[in-house]
Amino acid sequence: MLRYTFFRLVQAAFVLLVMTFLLFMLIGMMPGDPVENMLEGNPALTPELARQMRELYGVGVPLPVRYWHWLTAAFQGDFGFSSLYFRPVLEILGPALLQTLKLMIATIVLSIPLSLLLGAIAALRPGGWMDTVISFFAFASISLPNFWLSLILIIVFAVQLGWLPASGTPLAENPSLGLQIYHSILPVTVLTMFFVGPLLRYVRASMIETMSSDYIRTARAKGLSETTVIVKHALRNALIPMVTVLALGFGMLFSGALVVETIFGILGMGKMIFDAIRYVDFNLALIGLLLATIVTLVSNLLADLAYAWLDPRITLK
Amino acid sequence: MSVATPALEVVGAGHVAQPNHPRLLRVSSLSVSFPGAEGRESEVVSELSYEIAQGETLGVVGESGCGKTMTSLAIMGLLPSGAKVSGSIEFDGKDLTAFSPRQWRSHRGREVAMVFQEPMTAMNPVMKVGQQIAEVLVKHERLSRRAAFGRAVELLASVHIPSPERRAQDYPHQLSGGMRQRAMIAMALACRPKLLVADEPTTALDVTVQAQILDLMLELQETYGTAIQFISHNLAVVSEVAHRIMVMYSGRIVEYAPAEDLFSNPLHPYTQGLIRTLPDIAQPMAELYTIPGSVGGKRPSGCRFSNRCPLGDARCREAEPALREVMPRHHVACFKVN
Amino acid sequence: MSAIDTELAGIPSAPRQTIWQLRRKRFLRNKPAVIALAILVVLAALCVLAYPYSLLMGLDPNETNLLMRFRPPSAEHWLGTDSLGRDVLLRLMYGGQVSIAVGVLGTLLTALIGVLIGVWAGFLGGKVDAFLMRLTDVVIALPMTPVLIVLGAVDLSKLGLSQALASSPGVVFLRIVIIIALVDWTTIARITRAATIEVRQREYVKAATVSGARHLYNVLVHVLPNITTPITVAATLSVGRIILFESTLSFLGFGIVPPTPSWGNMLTNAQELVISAPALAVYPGLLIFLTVISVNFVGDGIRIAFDPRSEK
Amino acid sequence: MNALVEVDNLNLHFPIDGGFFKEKLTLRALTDVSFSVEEDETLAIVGESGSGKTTLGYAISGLLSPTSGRIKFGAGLGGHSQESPVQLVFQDPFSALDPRMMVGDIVAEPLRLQGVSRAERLQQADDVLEQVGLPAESARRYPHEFSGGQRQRIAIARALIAKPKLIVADEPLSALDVSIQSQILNLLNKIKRDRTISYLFISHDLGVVHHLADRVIVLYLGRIMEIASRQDLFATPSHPYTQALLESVPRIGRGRRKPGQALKGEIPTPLSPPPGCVFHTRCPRAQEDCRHHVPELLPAPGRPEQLSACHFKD
Repeated sequence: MLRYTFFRLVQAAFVLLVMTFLLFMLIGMMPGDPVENMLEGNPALTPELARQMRELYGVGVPLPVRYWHWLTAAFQGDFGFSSLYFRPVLEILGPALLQTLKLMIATIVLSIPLSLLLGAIAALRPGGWMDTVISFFAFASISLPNFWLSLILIIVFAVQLGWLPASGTPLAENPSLGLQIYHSILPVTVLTMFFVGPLLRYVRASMIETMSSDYIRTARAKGLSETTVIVKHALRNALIPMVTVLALGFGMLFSGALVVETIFGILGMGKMIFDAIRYVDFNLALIGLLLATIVTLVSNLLADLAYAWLDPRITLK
Repeated sequence: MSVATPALEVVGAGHVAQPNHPRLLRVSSLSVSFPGAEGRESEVVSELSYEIAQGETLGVVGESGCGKTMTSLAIMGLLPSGAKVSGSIEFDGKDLTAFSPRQWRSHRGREVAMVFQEPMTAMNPVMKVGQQIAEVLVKHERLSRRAAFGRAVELLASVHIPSPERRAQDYPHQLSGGMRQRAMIAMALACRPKLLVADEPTTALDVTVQAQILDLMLELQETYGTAIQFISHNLAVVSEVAHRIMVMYSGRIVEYAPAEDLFSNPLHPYTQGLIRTLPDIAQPMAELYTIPGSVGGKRPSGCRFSNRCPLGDARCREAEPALREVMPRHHVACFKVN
Repeated sequence: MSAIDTELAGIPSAPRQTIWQLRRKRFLRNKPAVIALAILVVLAALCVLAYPYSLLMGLDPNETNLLMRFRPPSAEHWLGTDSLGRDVLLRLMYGGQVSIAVGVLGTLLTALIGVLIGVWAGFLGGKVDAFLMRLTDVVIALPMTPVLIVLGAVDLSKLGLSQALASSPGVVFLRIVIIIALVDWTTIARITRAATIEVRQREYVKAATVSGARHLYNVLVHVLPNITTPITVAATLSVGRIILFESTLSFLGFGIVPPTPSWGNMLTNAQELVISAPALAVYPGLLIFLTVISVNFVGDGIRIAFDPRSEK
Repeated sequence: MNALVEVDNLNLHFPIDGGFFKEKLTLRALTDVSFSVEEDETLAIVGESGSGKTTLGYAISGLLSPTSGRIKFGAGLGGHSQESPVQLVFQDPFSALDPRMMVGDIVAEPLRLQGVSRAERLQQADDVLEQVGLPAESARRYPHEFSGGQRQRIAIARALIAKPKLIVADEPLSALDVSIQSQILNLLNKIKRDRTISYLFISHDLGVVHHLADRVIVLYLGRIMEIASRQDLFATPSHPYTQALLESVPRIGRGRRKPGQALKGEIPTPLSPPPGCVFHTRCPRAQEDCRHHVPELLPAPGRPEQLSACHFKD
């Protein structure tokens, strides 16, 4: 298990390294002068120093060389300055990451029980009316453009009814938890609506398959009650593979968070990345994307470990 | 349908294998059908009547689609939803067809238990073997989890699984095929049921292991006095365990007789064919007998075997022969047998 | 051999239904899928009618008229006008053309990449498979929308395209199709790989190999025809996903850029109008939703109709 | 008789890839297997699952390449020439036929791969279909329209069309209904009478083997336990494993079993076969010597044609 974890961490680190290169190249192809963007915003840079740096990194220096410079600096903990915020990028990204994680965790905490409940109900009588309604809901969930759902919820609940705020960030200096939750209702609703559909469809399909398996018949042949059969025998088997689905969903949820944060004005990772790309903040965009990749890589790793822990058939050695 | 209904007196007291043993199960005119495509009903079991005495082994033989599995699911109350059942199933004086779901649950696992063909898929892959056995005892004998687990270890020992304490802590995939089937048998016998339904219990196993499992079943039957409904497509396997044998074809019983009678004097052309098609170590033959045609497909009118029967004539294609007792305890459903 | 002669009696002779007739029958029995298909046909027809409609009404989708801003629905503008005085219905029709075209073309490209990689990995197995699947894992690990935005932000002139060409509508359109395909191929690749591995192990492939068949023969003759079902289903479902990707990108300003209308970019400024003209925020999103959910229902219908478990 | 195929010291081991950091395991599917298939003979291979029967069949048909040792084909027969000297018939008649191809094309596939024109090969397919007892019109139908037994006939037709010298039949009956098995068995015998052909018949059903084999190989855990003619093997089995196997076969008319005669235990995993004689863990005759020394395949006492790998053979 430890050896496996170590191996996977090494693998993830390698993937991350490859990603830094790819993203560096891509971002280097954004409009504007990347060297200019890289140097901008660093208050410690005197015009003289800036000139020297420009000579060092400047026009004519091929992208891979510039990447090498960036990488060596990054290994020393220097990820550069944000040209948008005039601050070191790490300072900006810390709170942003926290903000996004709050949003995502709230969504996951809501989505898992909801999808379990609805998925299991739908699976009990496939083709029944409950299944039809729940399946329609699931289809709606995966088909709704989340930016549009955000707009519609704002129109209905913020503009027309005036019940909820249209902004995801409270204006107060040190908002209370209640106030934070109040402002998060709409964004979390959108994200949950976006996330619950795929999960629910998965739970349903997995439950239907499990319920028709031989060991469920064995459990019934033992005279166990239907609740025991479903909870003890079916659900556990149906849920083990869901760990993987959740991990893959993490990346998807991050994508959803980007849109929602942008619309509701939440200063999270998504909005940071979006702004950074829109205003060509080279350093911020690069680190933002890398952090997002790390988050998904780690979630995948955790999923694999959890899978092995839950399923006795899998041994990680 | 009434033409083909074997009247209840046909299945009388006269042909219990061990006459001193009282009757345990009586199935009368059991039919099972499913709603098929475009509103047509498909009947998988038709007008089945048979009995099992206490401690008796009934062998049920037939090829794919003959309805042998559906019959056993019917007596377990485990037919898939949508199945339509008619007729009666009487178990130890109780009418199972009138059972509520709750009554079924206290019946299954305690009075009657089942062993399936594939021990790998029939066990929950993420639950320890010992727990899966203990579960039955917790449910029916109200034992504590700890006590039940202890009993499970004893049961594993009683089916000759070496180091049962360790095996009880294993998951099914950690056991070999033969050991899994032993564990399934231990699970089925946990509450000493009166009837064990074994659906092709040795088909997935190698011959040497098959022999071990057959031995084990006979040994346990002797110890516990359990009656067994032993279902198999393999006539030879059935011949080694059964007191009486019921041959099914296309949802019906075609012949029903004590094991020795069935093999020494098979009466139905289908039974005769089945026995004669088997290559046997004892008697080499240049050319094997063949039953023409294939199993399944559209049912002919009249006798369901008429399209493959060497004796089939116009009468066979008009009416379905009823199951009659032509010799003491020997029943056959064929017009050509006197 | 009398036994063999009687075997002939068992050969079916009644007129048979082809597999496609069976599938069509099963699909038509699935009401939600049929309704969804009808909706799709209507939507597609509506989009195709954009040009005749503009001729009929004498309208131009991109001509701004600041005197005609935010007009309510009228005989002249059936759904009213937008913030720049353009006819909303006409722009929705043209926008739909873009969305559907991106969805279909993107799916074709996605399927092409996914099938090539999936068959390659699945059939050869071993190291090639391990490498391609790691690659797939990496792409899946990427957060889609941010990556799409970066790709959308790439300055094509830095790749050697002239400025004018880089910003021409055709190139912008193709670029959306390509970048979506670059990140979306993984689903089809995985499904194709799994199906290929299953078919590769079938005994008819072994029989052909023993008779001297090579990889290419087996892939073309045995594998591809037998994996069309899962690929078709996956591809149908990816149409909806790609339409959503495109609309999100366009909404965020990195996809189809105005003045060319798309359902996504028609919502870009809607946030500022939620108070003054909420209807403008409703129509495009509703159409995206309607299209995507219909595509998904049709895809699900195809899946059920093609399911080998219901084939005899 | 001439040897058609000579198998010389064949070893087939599969490395089990346990990931980058796992210990590499080796599945020893076949170890030191030597025998020959004569012209026009039916050689049966029997053994339990995990004994390496199918692997051996695949190795001889060229689907798997040996780790060491040689498979030599008789004069004029290359391993994989245009002639296709070996053809396969499989257990599962459902996955043996491509569901997207018409039966005629399925049967004619070996000719297609030899470059025979379509008209010519479809003509031949019609002929072969008739030989296996199917009407020529079957050629224009799809596999799903046929029953299991009919499909197995189609698979046999496909094997026959290339005029092979050897057909490797891997459990061709075990997926079929009992009443269909004898039809296919008779068909295989009829083919044998009509042409010069050898069968390598892989089976776990000793009744079937007894019915059609000329010689029998008993495999256990990748090693040959015994090779003998059918008469010798069934009348005077030499190896304790063969004896146990014969004893385990259920028989009609033997009556109710007497418990306690069955062989103990189960076949060990080929990932770590026991040292010495691989059968010693289950053998009623096992002595200390059996745990250390692999017995050679040598003639049984007084029967030079019956080879048996046991220190204490009969």
